[in-house]
Amino acid sequence: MSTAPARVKTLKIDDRDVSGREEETILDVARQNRINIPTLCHVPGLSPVGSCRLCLVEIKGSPKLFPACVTLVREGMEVVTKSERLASYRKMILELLFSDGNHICAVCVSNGNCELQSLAQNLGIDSIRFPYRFPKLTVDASHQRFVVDHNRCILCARCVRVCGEVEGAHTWDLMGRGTSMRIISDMNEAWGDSETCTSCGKCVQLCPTGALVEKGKSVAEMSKKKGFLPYIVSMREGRR
Amino acid sequence: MWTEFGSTTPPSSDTRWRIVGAAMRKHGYRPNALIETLHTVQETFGYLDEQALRFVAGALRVPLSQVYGVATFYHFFNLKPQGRHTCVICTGTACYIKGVPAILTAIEETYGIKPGETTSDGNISLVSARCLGSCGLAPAAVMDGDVVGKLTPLETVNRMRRWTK
Amino acid sequence: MSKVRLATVWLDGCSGCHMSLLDMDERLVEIADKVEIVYSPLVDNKEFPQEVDITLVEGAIGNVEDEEKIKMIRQRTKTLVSLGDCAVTGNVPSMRNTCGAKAVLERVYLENVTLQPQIPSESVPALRSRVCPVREVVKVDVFVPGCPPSADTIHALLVGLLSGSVPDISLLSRFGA
Amino acid sequence: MTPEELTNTITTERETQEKFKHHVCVCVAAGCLSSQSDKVKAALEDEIKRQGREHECQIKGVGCMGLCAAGPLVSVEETGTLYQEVKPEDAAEVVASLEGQPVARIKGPSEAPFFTRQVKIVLENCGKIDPNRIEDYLLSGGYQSLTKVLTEMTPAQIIEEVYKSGLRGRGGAGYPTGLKWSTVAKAPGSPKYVICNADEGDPGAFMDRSVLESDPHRVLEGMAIAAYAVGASQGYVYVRAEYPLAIERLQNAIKQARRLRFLGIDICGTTFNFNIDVRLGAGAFVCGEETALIASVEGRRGNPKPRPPYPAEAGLWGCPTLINNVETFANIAPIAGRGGNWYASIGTEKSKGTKVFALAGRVANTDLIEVPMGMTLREIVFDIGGGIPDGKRLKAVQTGGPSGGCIPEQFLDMPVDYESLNKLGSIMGSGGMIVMDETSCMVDVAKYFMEFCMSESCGKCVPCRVGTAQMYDLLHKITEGKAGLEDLEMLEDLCDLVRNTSLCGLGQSAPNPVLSTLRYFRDEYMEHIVNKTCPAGICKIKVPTEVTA
Repeated sequence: MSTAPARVKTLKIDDRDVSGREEETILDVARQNRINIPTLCHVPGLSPVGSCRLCLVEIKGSPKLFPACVTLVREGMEVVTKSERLASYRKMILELLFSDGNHICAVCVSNGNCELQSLAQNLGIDSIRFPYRFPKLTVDASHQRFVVDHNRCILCARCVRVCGEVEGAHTWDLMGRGTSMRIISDMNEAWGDSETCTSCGKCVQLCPTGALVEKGKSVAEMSKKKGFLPYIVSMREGRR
Repeated sequence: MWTEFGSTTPPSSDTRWRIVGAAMRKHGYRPNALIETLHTVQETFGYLDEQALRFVAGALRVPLSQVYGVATFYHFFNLKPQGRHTCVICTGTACYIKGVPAILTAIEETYGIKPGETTSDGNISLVSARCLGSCGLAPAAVMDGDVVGKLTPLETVNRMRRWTK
Repeated sequence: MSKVRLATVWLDGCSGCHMSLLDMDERLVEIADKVEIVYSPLVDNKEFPQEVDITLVEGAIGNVEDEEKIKMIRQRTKTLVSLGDCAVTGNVPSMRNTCGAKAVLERVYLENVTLQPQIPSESVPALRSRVCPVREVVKVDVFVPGCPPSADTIHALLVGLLSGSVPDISLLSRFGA
Repeated sequence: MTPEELTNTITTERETQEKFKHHVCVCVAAGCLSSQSDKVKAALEDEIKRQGREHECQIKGVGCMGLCAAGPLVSVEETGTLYQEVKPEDAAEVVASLEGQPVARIKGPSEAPFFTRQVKIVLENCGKIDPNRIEDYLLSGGYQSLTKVLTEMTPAQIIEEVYKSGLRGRGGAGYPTGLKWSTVAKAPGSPKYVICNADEGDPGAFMDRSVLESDPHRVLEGMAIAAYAVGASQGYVYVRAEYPLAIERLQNAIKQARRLRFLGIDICGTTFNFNIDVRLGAGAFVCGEETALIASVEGRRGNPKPRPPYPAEAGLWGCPTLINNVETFANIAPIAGRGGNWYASIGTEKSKGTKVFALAGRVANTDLIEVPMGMTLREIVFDIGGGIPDGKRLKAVQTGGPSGGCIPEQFLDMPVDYESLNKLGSIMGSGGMIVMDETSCMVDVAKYFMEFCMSESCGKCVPCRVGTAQMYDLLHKITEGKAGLEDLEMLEDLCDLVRNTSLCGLGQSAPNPVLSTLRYFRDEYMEHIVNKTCPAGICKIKVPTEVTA
């Protein structure tokens, strides 16, 4: 535990008076107060990347938007997490994600247990406005226990982070850039041939969609167990 | 293939590995020398093959997926061997509005290759560059290392014909 | 009060949405009192009529016939509903878009056929190069995702539409459900 | 090198050079080299040897003279005569004419507005000194500012001068340089780093390349002064691998500067230590963004990170880091030498000093120029640039590259400074200035830039990765004549989304070329969408053979 006393800031989120320690983010404090801000790339316990842009919030006095997952609380800050503008941006961002992959929910093992799918429902998305891009992507079932289906990958890099930061294997990373970016294991080889993968399955359990799944599941049978991460993180902190 | 992490022993007896080794040593085999090392490999061998990437990963102790991720992020790196001759066409703004699309069409019609491709006989690679910084000479290209400017589609193809004799 | 003129069409889809519609069971009777079904695969009309109040569209736009049909339907319909994932997103039929129509035709009619393999050209409408959701071709007024949307969802939708408003069915429907 | 040693070296060099009666300068920057200026230089040297005049004629390879399109360029220092499109065969005539009348056949326009309207600070040595010889730089006053700063000024004083100069970052955004320096100087933590951003990525911009090829020591001197000011002892120049000549000259310059102790330990006889290493970029436009550049210097994928924390507090390896671009650093030595007030006397109220532009496209003189801030676009394009060739009419001037916009003819009399360009929906950017005439289709231009942003997007954040791809598809659809008005609406909504929600500057500014062309050339979009025609005749719109109603 750190010895220096943490300074506490008071601020407003959606007109509610709340307080947070200076090293906490807007998202941390909002969640402590049961104020829901949608996220996709963020997972407590992994380094924040601020890449999905769903958690953008308004701060009064600034025309800019701020990602709640990486913006630290400040004294007197007035945060707005719900507005027409934010709702419209969040919807469009999700619609872009849907348009950029081949997310055929009806034939997905994660149907009903998918963060992308349920976010779409929660944000009131009933159709995708942008033309689907139908990228040609592959499915790799070479691993003994798991499958990676690139059609359903949203490139949130949770797998990359949990593998590198928690498991320590760094089997996953991202290759290429822009719309040709993909997750890869080792040297972009079949997952089953990976020499670094420990088959721990952390990536599978943290994957928000049906991109990383267990073998042998049929449609809607795959549900993920994410509880291991807070457990590992708190155990490690306790040991320190 | 198995990668030995922490090993600085070259993957083959090819003496060119010494140049790569020296580059890594200069940086104290620090992982952050990855991009510098990949530059050296490409300069020495012409492209980055899997063997080289694994060797660099092992010697610098950088995860394999990270090495591959870096090598494919930067478009300057080639993961495939290039043709005997290389034609780099500038697609910068000045060259674009002065007629580069027509030059690319002419090359495609003559050799059947688009930027990023190599003729099937491995003779010519066509590469597009974001901007050569030779805007005064637009449209410009680099043909086997020489900058040539004020090109027309016909002249470009004629220059490339000299390579196919 | 005159009855609401309702039509349903079946484009590139599996008919599951129509099955789900029938799954409303006894509630169908209650709906039937208020509507006149003027066109549907479930009834015997051959021509899509003029001045339809509500058309429920099942299926994606997969061939040139679908495309012409939906354009005509749009002109003759007040409220056009994309019913189910195929109409809303392209869904399973659109999975061929990543490999192209030609590859699919060859696989189905040539590679897997032993007796006189040939790609049909007559009396079968030509496939579009790309399967797309209805909204890419015409304007859609209401979207009901689901594969298929449940009978409850369709019931809630129809009850709402028949009372003259577009109901909020977001809690009852989602992609793939 | 101590101040005394510096004076001695300069005196010796001056005496050596004064022995020559004639100094003939041949441009050996990349532009002229590509038209074989090296052969011209060799021919001149042979000719002088043949005539036995080696002791009185010096042939000097120099950096960029600006008129790149007319290369190879040769100038005679004594008479100011400029020769253009010189061929090796012209060598004998040029040498013979040194005493008499210039060779009229190849004489260039040395009195033209092209030269007289420019004010050269950054480019003052370009085309005059030999970029491969530190002595030549010293003779033109080089490293005297560094010596003065290290021996007579405190870090706070030099930062104060930079503040006073009003210099703003020349890389694009125009952040006040003095403020940036003082932030890094005050940031707790050590070591600190100084990085020179030479990853000149805007297509149509080659200012940094020219400076590095023509006058590399000027950049090193600026970096060393910055390092002293902020308290750094290590610096990096992050330069594009696509600029091999610039890299070679830069590395050579670093070696020379180390040898004479303008870099390394005990610089200028003081206790100040500072080293510079070169790091090569590898073809990723996004690495011009500060946090992505840092990731790249650290050997990783060039993905930007959310800011704050800013590099000034937590940059390279988490340490306070100052990042300026080549042109910014090239302004430092003159500011340190002549004072911030002198620099601030040039330019406009809010945009001080000069700006280097790479003028290209449909303009008579496609060149590198340096003008005071506040000069109008009309003066730049018509007086300096010589106007539009072939009797065509100017349509727009594009500034700021893929992050900038197209400025239409009616604003040609606006002064070029940060604020005015922003008001017009463009940006100053790094200095690319592309002139377009009626043969350019503005929708096609917007599509060109969107293709650029799409393929240069790092892919990390969703709006930029997918949004640019969707915008590109829509623009493509418009240029094919297949789009409807609802597509235009979608395009505008995407512009708004991508601009406001992207993680870094690349995405935030990617819609600018679309927004500015929509603002000034909306009619051209409508022609494509409603009438299915391309007024400029660039887009190949296929008229459907049978019209189905």
